[in-house]
This record gives sequence, structure tokens and C-alpha cells, in this order.
Amino acid sequence: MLKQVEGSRAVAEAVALCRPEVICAYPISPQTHIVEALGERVKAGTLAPCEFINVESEFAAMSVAIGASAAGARAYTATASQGLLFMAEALFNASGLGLPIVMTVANRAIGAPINIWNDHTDSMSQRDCGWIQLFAEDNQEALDLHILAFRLAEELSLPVMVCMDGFILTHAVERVDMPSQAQVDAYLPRFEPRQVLDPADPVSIGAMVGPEAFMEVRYLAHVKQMQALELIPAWATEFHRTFGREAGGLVRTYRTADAETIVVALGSVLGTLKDTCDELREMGLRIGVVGVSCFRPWPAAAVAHALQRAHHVVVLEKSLAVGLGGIVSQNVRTSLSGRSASVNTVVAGLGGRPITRASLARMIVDADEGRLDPLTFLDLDRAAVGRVLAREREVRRSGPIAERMLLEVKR
Amino acid sequence: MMRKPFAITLDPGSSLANHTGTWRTTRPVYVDRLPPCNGACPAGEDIQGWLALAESGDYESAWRKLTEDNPLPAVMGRVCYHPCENACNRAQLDDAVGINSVERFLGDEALRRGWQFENPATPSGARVLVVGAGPSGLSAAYHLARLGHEVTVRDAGPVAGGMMRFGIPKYRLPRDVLQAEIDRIVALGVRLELDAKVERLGETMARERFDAAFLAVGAHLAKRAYIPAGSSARILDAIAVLRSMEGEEKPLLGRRVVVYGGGNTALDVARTAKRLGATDSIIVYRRTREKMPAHDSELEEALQEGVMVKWLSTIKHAGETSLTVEKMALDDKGFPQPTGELETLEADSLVLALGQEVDLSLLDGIPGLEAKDGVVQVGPDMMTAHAGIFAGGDMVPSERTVTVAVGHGKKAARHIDAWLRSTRYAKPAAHAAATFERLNTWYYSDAPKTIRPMLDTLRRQSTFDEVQGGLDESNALFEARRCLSCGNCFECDNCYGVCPDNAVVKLGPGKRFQFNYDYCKGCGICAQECPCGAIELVPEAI
Amino acid sequence: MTFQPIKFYQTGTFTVGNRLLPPDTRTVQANVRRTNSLNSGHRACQGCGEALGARYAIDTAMDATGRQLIATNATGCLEVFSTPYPETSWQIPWIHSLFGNAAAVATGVAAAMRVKGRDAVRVIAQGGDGGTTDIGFGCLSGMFERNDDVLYICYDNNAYMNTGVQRSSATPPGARTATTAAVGKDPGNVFGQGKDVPAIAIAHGIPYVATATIADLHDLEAKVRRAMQVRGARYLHILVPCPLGWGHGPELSVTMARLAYQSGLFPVYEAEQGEVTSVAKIRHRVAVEAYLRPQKRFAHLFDPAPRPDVIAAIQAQADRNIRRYGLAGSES
Amino acid sequence: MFQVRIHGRGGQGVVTAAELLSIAAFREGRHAQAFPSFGSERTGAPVVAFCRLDTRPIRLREPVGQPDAVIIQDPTLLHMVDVFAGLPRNGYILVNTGRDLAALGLADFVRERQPGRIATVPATELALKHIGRPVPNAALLGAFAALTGQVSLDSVAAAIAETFGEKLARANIAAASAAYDAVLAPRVEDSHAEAG
Repeated sequence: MLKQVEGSRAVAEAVALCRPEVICAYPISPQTHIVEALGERVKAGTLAPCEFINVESEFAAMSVAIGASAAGARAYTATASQGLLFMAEALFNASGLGLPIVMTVANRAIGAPINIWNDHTDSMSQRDCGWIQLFAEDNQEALDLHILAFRLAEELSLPVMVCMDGFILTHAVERVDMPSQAQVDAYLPRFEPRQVLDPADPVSIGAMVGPEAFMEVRYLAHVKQMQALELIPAWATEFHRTFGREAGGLVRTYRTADAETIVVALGSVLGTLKDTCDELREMGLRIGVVGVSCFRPWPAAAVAHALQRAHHVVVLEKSLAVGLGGIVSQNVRTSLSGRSASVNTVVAGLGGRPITRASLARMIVDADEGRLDPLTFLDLDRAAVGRVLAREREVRRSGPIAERMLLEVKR
Repeated sequence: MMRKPFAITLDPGSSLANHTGTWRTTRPVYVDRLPPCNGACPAGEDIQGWLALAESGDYESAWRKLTEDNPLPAVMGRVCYHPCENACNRAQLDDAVGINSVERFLGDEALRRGWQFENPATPSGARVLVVGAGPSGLSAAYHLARLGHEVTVRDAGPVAGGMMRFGIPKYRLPRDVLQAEIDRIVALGVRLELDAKVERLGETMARERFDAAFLAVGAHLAKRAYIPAGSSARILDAIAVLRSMEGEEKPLLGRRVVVYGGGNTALDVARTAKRLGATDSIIVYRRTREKMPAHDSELEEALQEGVMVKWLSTIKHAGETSLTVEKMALDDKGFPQPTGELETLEADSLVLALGQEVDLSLLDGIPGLEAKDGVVQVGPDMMTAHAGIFAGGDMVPSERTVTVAVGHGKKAARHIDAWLRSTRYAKPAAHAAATFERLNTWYYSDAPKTIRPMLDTLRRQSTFDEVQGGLDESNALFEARRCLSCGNCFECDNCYGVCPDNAVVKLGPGKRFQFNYDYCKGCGICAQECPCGAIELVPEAI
Repeated sequence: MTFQPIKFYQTGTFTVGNRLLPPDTRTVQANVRRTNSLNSGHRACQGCGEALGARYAIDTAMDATGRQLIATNATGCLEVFSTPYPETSWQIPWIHSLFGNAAAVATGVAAAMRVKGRDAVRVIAQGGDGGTTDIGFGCLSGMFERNDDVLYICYDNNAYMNTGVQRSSATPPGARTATTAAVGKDPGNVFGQGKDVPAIAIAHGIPYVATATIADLHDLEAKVRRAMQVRGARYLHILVPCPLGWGHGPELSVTMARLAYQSGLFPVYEAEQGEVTSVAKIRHRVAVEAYLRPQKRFAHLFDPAPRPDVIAAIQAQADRNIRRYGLAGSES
Repeated sequence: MFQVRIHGRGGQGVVTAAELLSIAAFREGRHAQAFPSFGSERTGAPVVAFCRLDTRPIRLREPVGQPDAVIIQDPTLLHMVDVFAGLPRNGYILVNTGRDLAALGLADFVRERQPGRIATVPATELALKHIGRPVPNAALLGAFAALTGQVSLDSVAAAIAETFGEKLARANIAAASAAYDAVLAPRVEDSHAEAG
């Protein structure tokens, strides 16, 4: 059924269709609308049976989800930014214990300086925590991915993070096609936990494992997550059969067949990129776009295949590995090892900085003509940082760069 | 069945595979120790044993356990000076357990319910002569009978009981109680012959084919002391006075009676005199109260009843209506020495209570028998120098109490039995003492002793009613449950409960516990928290 | 053997067993069929008070719930010594997640049971004083505040023992740990710090709060039973001496717990709906010195330079407890 | 694609206005995308919301830099924020005011533009009259429908109806209709004048 609805509400409705039994709610922008909308459904009784728990922190949110999942309940929560970092310890635990929790991350920057706007620093910081990470391009995909995520999580007994850009998607009102309960029920089987806390068949979950077996445990975790690389494409196809539209998959290509320059990106910026791509192609440039929808496990082969004809690969990232550069870029490079194509890292949209067609076009043209720096910061106020660095050179003094930066930008 | 993730999810209780016993450097072991009460009992009663049975309200079992050692609990519960209570560890906590009163309760309960002894084991065919139907003789007869021997008891007196009857006044030991316990022994098949003085033992045994004899004629001859006296002075001896109390003719003592001596007999006479109507009943004793051989409880009761005592005094001369008394003083060695200071004491009669001697005449003509200091010498097995002839009670060297006598009887019976079967009775080795220090008294409720009711003084001065009452069922039970079970497991489950490694196995009621050394780490909490000190830690051999 | 009702049975009052008491009034630990929820073969130190406390509490809870029990466990000694791969000592469904989230995980388990309509299954969260009063305190308070149907049991051994005896907010004043020397002028823990978590629990107004020690099993079991009769958030704080961290002989673990109670330093009481409803009067009160002396962690108060001032301050604390909770006037 | 930028202050329902507009377009079978200028603005702070209307799916996620129309909910912003940034000569301008634009100091600005593309409406007055609260957004959408013809008044009314509770919806629809008429009326007169 078609609807014109806010992204958060769309996701909430889709999650509700997946019949979660325990939902942990803790407020943090820009995720808050999702749990609020779920709360309304529990209150209204349209989502039942379901325990809606107002926890005291994100750490508790994930911990409650761990308990619920270990006891055999389908558990869900949502968070963002600082919240994701505050639950970091529990994230590793949930994946280590193999608990199929599904969580929405409304991607947002990480402070300091505190910033509520969108980028990918939060989920990128947890890329190695053992969770599967799926990125949504638009609200339709955001809600579809949640349905897929529950199935994936429970099949592999692994937790799944569905990442959607904060505000840009969560707060955008646009058209979505909401599946029916019958469709979701047909696609998503009942939760049958791999291990469960039950007095009828007692087990101890979460043993201390020493050097004699820890390596093996981690190895098996890796193998298990890699299995998602086979399952996801298969289920994307099945999803298409059930719901009549594309969703999920490992990577999505756009006009890459003959592309010389390909931009790789995650999330909502892909839309703007595709529009830009179309414009540039009208100017005769052979540009393509590759969207990575599954970031963990990293679909090395699929990415390599998608980029096989490109001369220039530009990785557009909404995150920065301070002291290195690109995070996604590093993953892309592993897929292209032994290939001649240049891989540029373009850091863009940090802390909600708008990513415009114009800037993208300029950047892509530069890349196409091989003029792009290996590490580029899109729309960086060079004058401002220049002034700061100059002053830094004059007086060596530690202190909050952020504050002085603001002053500089203002002048 | 769930598909458990490798290593992080484990099956329940699987740690049993890990035998932590290997960590142990010391190992706990269960021990049994000799409780002070048992250790102090002249009759060798397993006091803790029968108290434990009484604790659960099973009085018959308790009584049967008690009478394995002593056939006269109702008597003992009245006349024993209970050294057990003086030794009781509980005295260091609040008051000693009232063992004597529980014993009396059990004895009376048995009489009330008419409990009888189990009949003897298969007859041995051996015949044993017991001479003397006092506590020692009766005890021996009882034990010998239960051992299957054919026992004949002969006594010179008209009734059985010996000193229990002729020495102890009825206000301390009612005769019906005494008689009932004697009858119960007789009911075992013991042949009791009264007014049958054994003149020549050797011949008697030969003629009547006795295989062994136990002599327990007691000490009935009053010691005399030379006291210058006027012809009309009325001087009697204590034994005669007490014996005549059992006959028709009550002794004529007059209004002012003086008793000379410091033993229990002196007190018995003085108290008897009071009851016979004497206005003054005065004891003259040459030493101090501390030195007095009589038991303090007896003295206390006597004083309560108005008996008076002149300490540090001897009698120099007895006249018709008065006595001359000399004051004494203790020298540095603690012996009384005359001071030459005289005084006169009004008295209608003087009763001498200076101790008793044994009538050894029946031993005439028995080769080898030796008497020293007026008593018969016996070995550790109670056998005289003449094979097959044993002796006990007041006629052998020892403290002269009913309890000691009963103990002799039991001990002699065991040796006689062994001798008849031509073996030797070996006393089982005694356990180490269960001292107070080894107890963890926290676990015992605070519970002071129950005081037995006493007859009011007025009636004690005028009647021969029993002075000391008994406990009723509920407070006898209470008293029994005050027992700390020193040194012996009473299954409180502490060790079973406090073991952090579940390494104590509970074997069920009466079976106690055992350690599972596969898991015991040797921490020692069980020993530390054992209330009665029945667990010991010993180093592991490494 | 003829059986009769007991008016007085002196060992029945305080020992684990009481063979003459009616079966229904005997302790779970005295029962040959007790569940041994924490099974033999665990790797706790010799004389571990926590191992004892955990078995006491969980056995009773299993008995009270007909074994319909699930436990969550904070990181710490209890978790490490009970479940080292490949063996676990637990007989019940049990999960260890993290150091600071036992209460929250329990909330999740309880929610799962509720949503599945399995109301018979009860949930216990357990941890040491570090996991409870420090790192897990946020989750604990949250669970209290929501009044989730969880019994949280804190096994308090006064410090971080698993990591080698470091100070926690449950470390008593004057006690020496590996990290107390660094703060304050004395080697022992400074006065005026630390957290009274049972009192804080009471302040949450939850249905049931109680303290207990491993020295009085009857009291401890009664409190676990009471706790299992109540729905909603419940808190049980059990003092469990640690031979290693306290520096006393392994055989003294129960005795030390008893002295803590007898001295008044560890008040034993019960509270319902925010009100203290009963206290365990002190039987045979002792001076705090009797409790302090056997422990190496307090040795610096006696030797080489005796500190009567510090001991007096500790005694004052005990006296304050006795006044505040009315612990004086023992019944035996 | 038709892009709208709405300027106002927090509490004036700027974001809701954009959402309502997108819903109205959606009901006419078009694709629409409404989103706020994300932030944690509090009541009274300047707020911007955007709305894109198109016949094809909308992929573009950048803020609206070259609007086809700007709606100014609060004329006090006129000289605070560059509300006309990126607006082409023939772009639509809708201002919430009871006075004429000259009075707002826009005389010169207006002179260079097509008269038919500029309108004012006393939306706040209408809101107070019909709703009882100074929330001008519904009224402005009515005016927007009249000014641009991008959506019909019926669609706007329907969007309002599906978003608000019945009573509030009725009041807002009344305000929207009133604003619609207010904008339409003078045009009709103009056309007569030309004819005449």
C-alpha cells in the first residue's frame, strides 16, 4: 500500500509488521521518532504481544535486548551516534553470543564537538563489532531492509544493524509502498532461537573461553558472518518475488557497464549521486555509481566485479578515519588489490554538511580527469582551516580547536 | 535439542568433571570424642547416648540405653552425686545439663509404664553366686543375668538393697522406688535369697557348684572411737540408727541430738533426727566446712532444715545430759590441733557417724585372699587373689557411693563373664576428651537449667516425704535438649550445609555424613562450624 | 521412633539442620535432595563465601519456584569460577553478558517470559559488589525504577576480588585493598565514602529489600523465599567473606560473616515498600575489634603502630547501625 | 520537478507545511519529498523546510538551493535571512502579511518580478479567526495552491484532513479555503480590468 509518510514512521510500521516481542526505547536524535511510533502501536494494541521497555541508557537498551533475545524473544531497538558508542560493549557481546537482535541506526556524527546531524562515523566506528551492517538508500529500502534483517539475523543467529541516514531519511516525508502483514508473515518465519534460556533445558550461556578455544570461537564467528554473502543475494531475489521490488542485495550498480569513473558510496547520498551521474553523462562523461548496501560482511567479490572496468574509483564517504583517511576506501582497496584503477577517497557531508549536485559534479569531473587528490574533503572551507593552521603554527598551544574554528569560519 | 554455539554455551553441571580435591593440603575427618559426662560417670553410663534418645522424646529407647550400664536409674536419679554434671561443658556456657534429673525422669517413667528388661541371651550354663544385695551386688547380678548366667544373690538382711535401704533415709530415696527397681532385676530370673548369711564361701561354692562368686557385702560395721563417758550417757552409732528407721521401733534420740562426724551418714542422721522431732540436731565436726567429706548439696539441705554444725570441734566427754567439746584449730598442714579451749553442749543423745568397716568373716579359710586396711584387695579386673572370686562395692578400696558400687558390679560382671568363658575382657580404648574449647557454642540456644521442685522446709522438718521432686515430661525433654553432644556428631547438618564445594555426603538419619574427597578443597569451614567439635583437620600426606 | 512437636530444640535454631523439626521448617541446605545449583567442581578459592552464598540463595529460589528459574550473572569471580570453558557449575539456565548489565539483561529475560505468558518462570540477576554498586549501578537503578519482575542478588565481598582486591564503593572504611593505599593518608580505605546500596534500593520504593549473611542460613533462606513470593523489583544484599581479599583463614568465612553481624557493622534487616519492616537483633554482641583482628586487610590498625582512633571510628559506625536499626537486645 | 522552500520560525508549523504539501501532491499521484532543515531549533528560531514535487521518483537529497517557490511564514525574517536565495526571476513568492509588500520594504524587489507570481495573504489573521491560534501554515498552503496551481485546494484539504484530528482539520481547512479565495479574488479583478 502506497503512503506518503515520514521515514521514521515507515520504518516503525515495517518493524511492527515483523512482530517484535521486546522493544527497548531510549531517546536520541534522530532515531527518536521510530521508537515513539512503535510505542503508539503497542499502546494501541496493534502491536501485541510486545513488551515496550523504557530503559535508562543505550547500554541498558542493548543489554535488555540481549536478555530478551537469549530468552527466545524477537528483540528490537534503535539508536544513533553517542548512543551507539555507549552500547559498544554490549554490541560485541550480542554478536559474540550470537543473538539475532535487529537495531536501526539513524546515522549521526560523533562528538566532540557535539553534532546532531548526519554522517556515518557512528556505525563505521562499530564496523568490526561482529554485527551485520546494511545501509538504506531511501525510506522504501530502509523499511524493506528491516524485514530482511530479521530473517537474516534469525537464520544466522547474528545481530543486524540497519543503517539509515539521520534526518535525511528519518525525517524525510516521501512515498513508500508498505507491505501487508500477510506478505511479511509469509516472508518472515517464526523465531526459532538457536539457543534459549529455558528451565526445561538449562544451559549456561556466555562461558569464559581461554586461549585454548578463543581463536576458534572468533574464526567461527567470521565464517558465520561470511555466510551472509551467499544468503543476502538469494533473499533479495526472494524478496523481489514476494514484495515485487528490489531490496537489499550486496551492492547495487547504476550505469556502470561502460563507466570509466565510478563513485562508490553508502546510504542516501546515492540518490543525489545518480542525478549527478545522469547530468554528467548528458555532458558525455562515462560515469557510474556503485552503492554498497551490505557493508558488513564486506562483499569483496561483488565490489570487485562492479568496479572491474573502472579506471577511476572514487569512494565517497560520510566518515573519516582520523590519521588515515577513508574507511570504506580501505575496504574497496582490498577488493581491488592487484588492479590498476586509482582509488580516491572523498570525505563528504560530515556533521550534516549538505552534499550538493554541484560539488559532486565538480569533484567527479576532477576525478574523471585524474585531477582529484587521493584524499579530498568535499566543500571544505580551506580559508578557514588555513587561518587556524597558520595561527597554530605561530603559537603552539593546545585547546579546543573547535571553538576557534567557529570564530574563523565567522570572520 | 538446541544447536549450541561452540564453547560459549555449555551443558549444565558439567563441572563435575573437575575434581578439585587435588587442591587439598589438609583433609577433614569425622571423629568421636569422649564427652566429659561419660568420662566422669562411675557407673560408666553413656549419658550423651541416652540423652540423645531422650531428646527426640523416645524415652523407652533412652531408658534401655541407660540401663545397659545401670539397672537402677530411678535410684540413681535420686541418690547419685552426679559427677557428670560437675564435668558438663555446658556449665561453662550457662548451667550444666540436669543429667541427674533426666535420669530420674526416665527411671520413674519406666516404673510408671512398667518397662521390663529384655530377657537374657542364651543361657551359658554357668552359675554365679553374688554375696550381698546392695547396689554392687544387684548391679553385678543384673549384668551377669543379661549375659546369660544363672545368678543367685544371697543377703544376710531381711530385705534387699543394702546401704540403699539401710544407709539412705527414705526422704531421699522412697522405698517403693527402690523395691520396684530391685524387683525388675529379680524378674530377669535372678535368684534372691534373704536372711541368708554366707558363712563359709569356699564350702558354699563347692557344695552348690558355683563357678564364680562376686562378693559385695558392703561396710556395715560402725567405726567406734573411745570417748570417756558417764555410765548413763546415751551413745548410739549412725548405721544402727538408720537401720532401725527401717524397722518397727523408731530409735529414741531425745529432743537434743548431737551427731559426731562429717560424712554423708552424719548428715543423714542429723536430718533424720530433725524429722523424728528433735528440737536441736547438731553436728560436731573436727574440721572446717571445706574439709567436710559430705556433699555440699546435702549439707545445704540439712542447714535449710535447721540442722546446726559445730565446726572445728571434738568431743572430749559424754555425760547424761551434756557433752564436753574442745575447740580445734587447723595447723599449717591443715590438720586440726587441740586448743585446750573447752565448752559444754546440751545433749540427750550422741550419735557416732565416724565411718564403717567391712565384715570380712565370710572370707575365713579362703586361700590367697588378702585384706588390707580392712578392705579386700582386688585386681583391675575386680578379681581377688583367689581365682573365680571377685569383689566390689564398699568392701574394696574405693569411694563409697551407690554409683561407684553399681559401676563395680558392671565391671566385675564383664570380667566374670570373660573368666567363665576363659577369655579376657578388654575395655575398648577411650576416645580423646571432648573439651569445651573444641565446641562452636554459637549454634546452641541460650537455655538455663531447669530447677527441680523442692519440698517446703516445714514438711521437710516434720515428715519423711521425698525432699526433691522430679521433672515433668516437658521440662525433662527441655533438659535433655540442652545437651551439647560434646565431641560426637548429632547430625545438625552444619558440615553438609557450609561446604562451598558440596563435598559432604549426607547418609541419612542415624548414618551421619562422609566427605567426598574428589571435591573437598580442604578449606576447613566444616570443622570450624561444627558445633560439637566432631571434625578434625589432618594434613594431607604429600 | 516416636515423633513429637518441638517446643525447644536448641540446635534447631541456628544450625543448618534440625533433625527434630517438622520437615517443612527445615532448611533447603539440610535436604539430601537439595539442587546444588552451583555444582561441585567450580574453581572458587578454598572457603569461598560467594560460592556458599550463591548456592544458598539459588537453591532456595529453585525450591521456592519449583525450579522455574533463570539467572543472569555479572562479570566477576562468581562468573569466572563457575563457567570456565568447557565446564559450567550451574544447574539452571544462566547467562553471563557483561560486567555492568546483569540487571538489564534480567529485565530482558523477564520481558521475554512475560511476552510469552510464562509467568511461572522467575528471573534472578546476580553479581558481586563491583558489578552491583559500581559499574552495574545504572542498570540496577533502572531495573528498580521500572519495578521489573527481577530479584537482584548482590554478593558483597567488599572489593574487586576477581582482579586482585581493588577498592569498590562497598569497601568499608579502614579496609586495605590494592588501591586504597593510593588515596588518603592511611593505608586503609578513607571514611565517609562508599554507597549504602540497600538503603538506596529502599529509596526506590521497590516491594522488597533485604540484607543477609552466609552466617545465618535460616534467615537467608527465609528472605529468598519472601522475595520469591513478591512480584516486581527485589533486592537482596548478602555479605560473603573472601579469604583471599580479607586475609583470613579459609575456614573462617562463615565465622567472619557472623562477626560482621554480631559487631553491628553489617546490619541484617528487611524492608518492604520503602519501609524497614524487620531487623535481626544482635545475639551475643561483640566489639568491632573481634571482627577486625583476624583480617589482614585491617592488620595495619594493630601493627606496627596501633590505631585506636581508627578502630574507635569503626566502632562508632557499628554503634550508629545498632541505633539506626535497633539491633540491640537479642532474643536467642 | 517543482521545489518549494518555506521560511518561518519554530512553532509556526513550517515543517508540517512542507509535509502537508507533499501529501497533497502524493494524493494527486505525484512524487513528493518533504524534509526540514534538520536541526534542534527551538521555538522562535528561524526554520526552513523544503518540499519537492515531481512526476518521477525523487532521488535528490540536497537542500533546496534553487526553489521554484518560497513561502515566507514570517515577514520579520525578510531582512534577517536571505529568503530569496537562488530564487529565479520567475519564481513564486508567497508572504504571510496583512500589509502590502511596499510597506515591508520590498517595493524595488517586487518591481523586477512578474506580478502574477507574487502574493501576500494575512495567514496569521485567518488562522486566529478560524483556528484560534497563530499557526499560519494551513492557510498559506491554501494560498500556495491558488498562487501556483501546483496542487488543488481539494488535495490540500485532504492532506490536512488526514494529518489532523477532525475538529482541528475542519478549522485548518476553513483557514486554507479563506486564504485560497483571498489570493484568487484580486486576480479575477485584474483579468476583468484587462478585459475592460
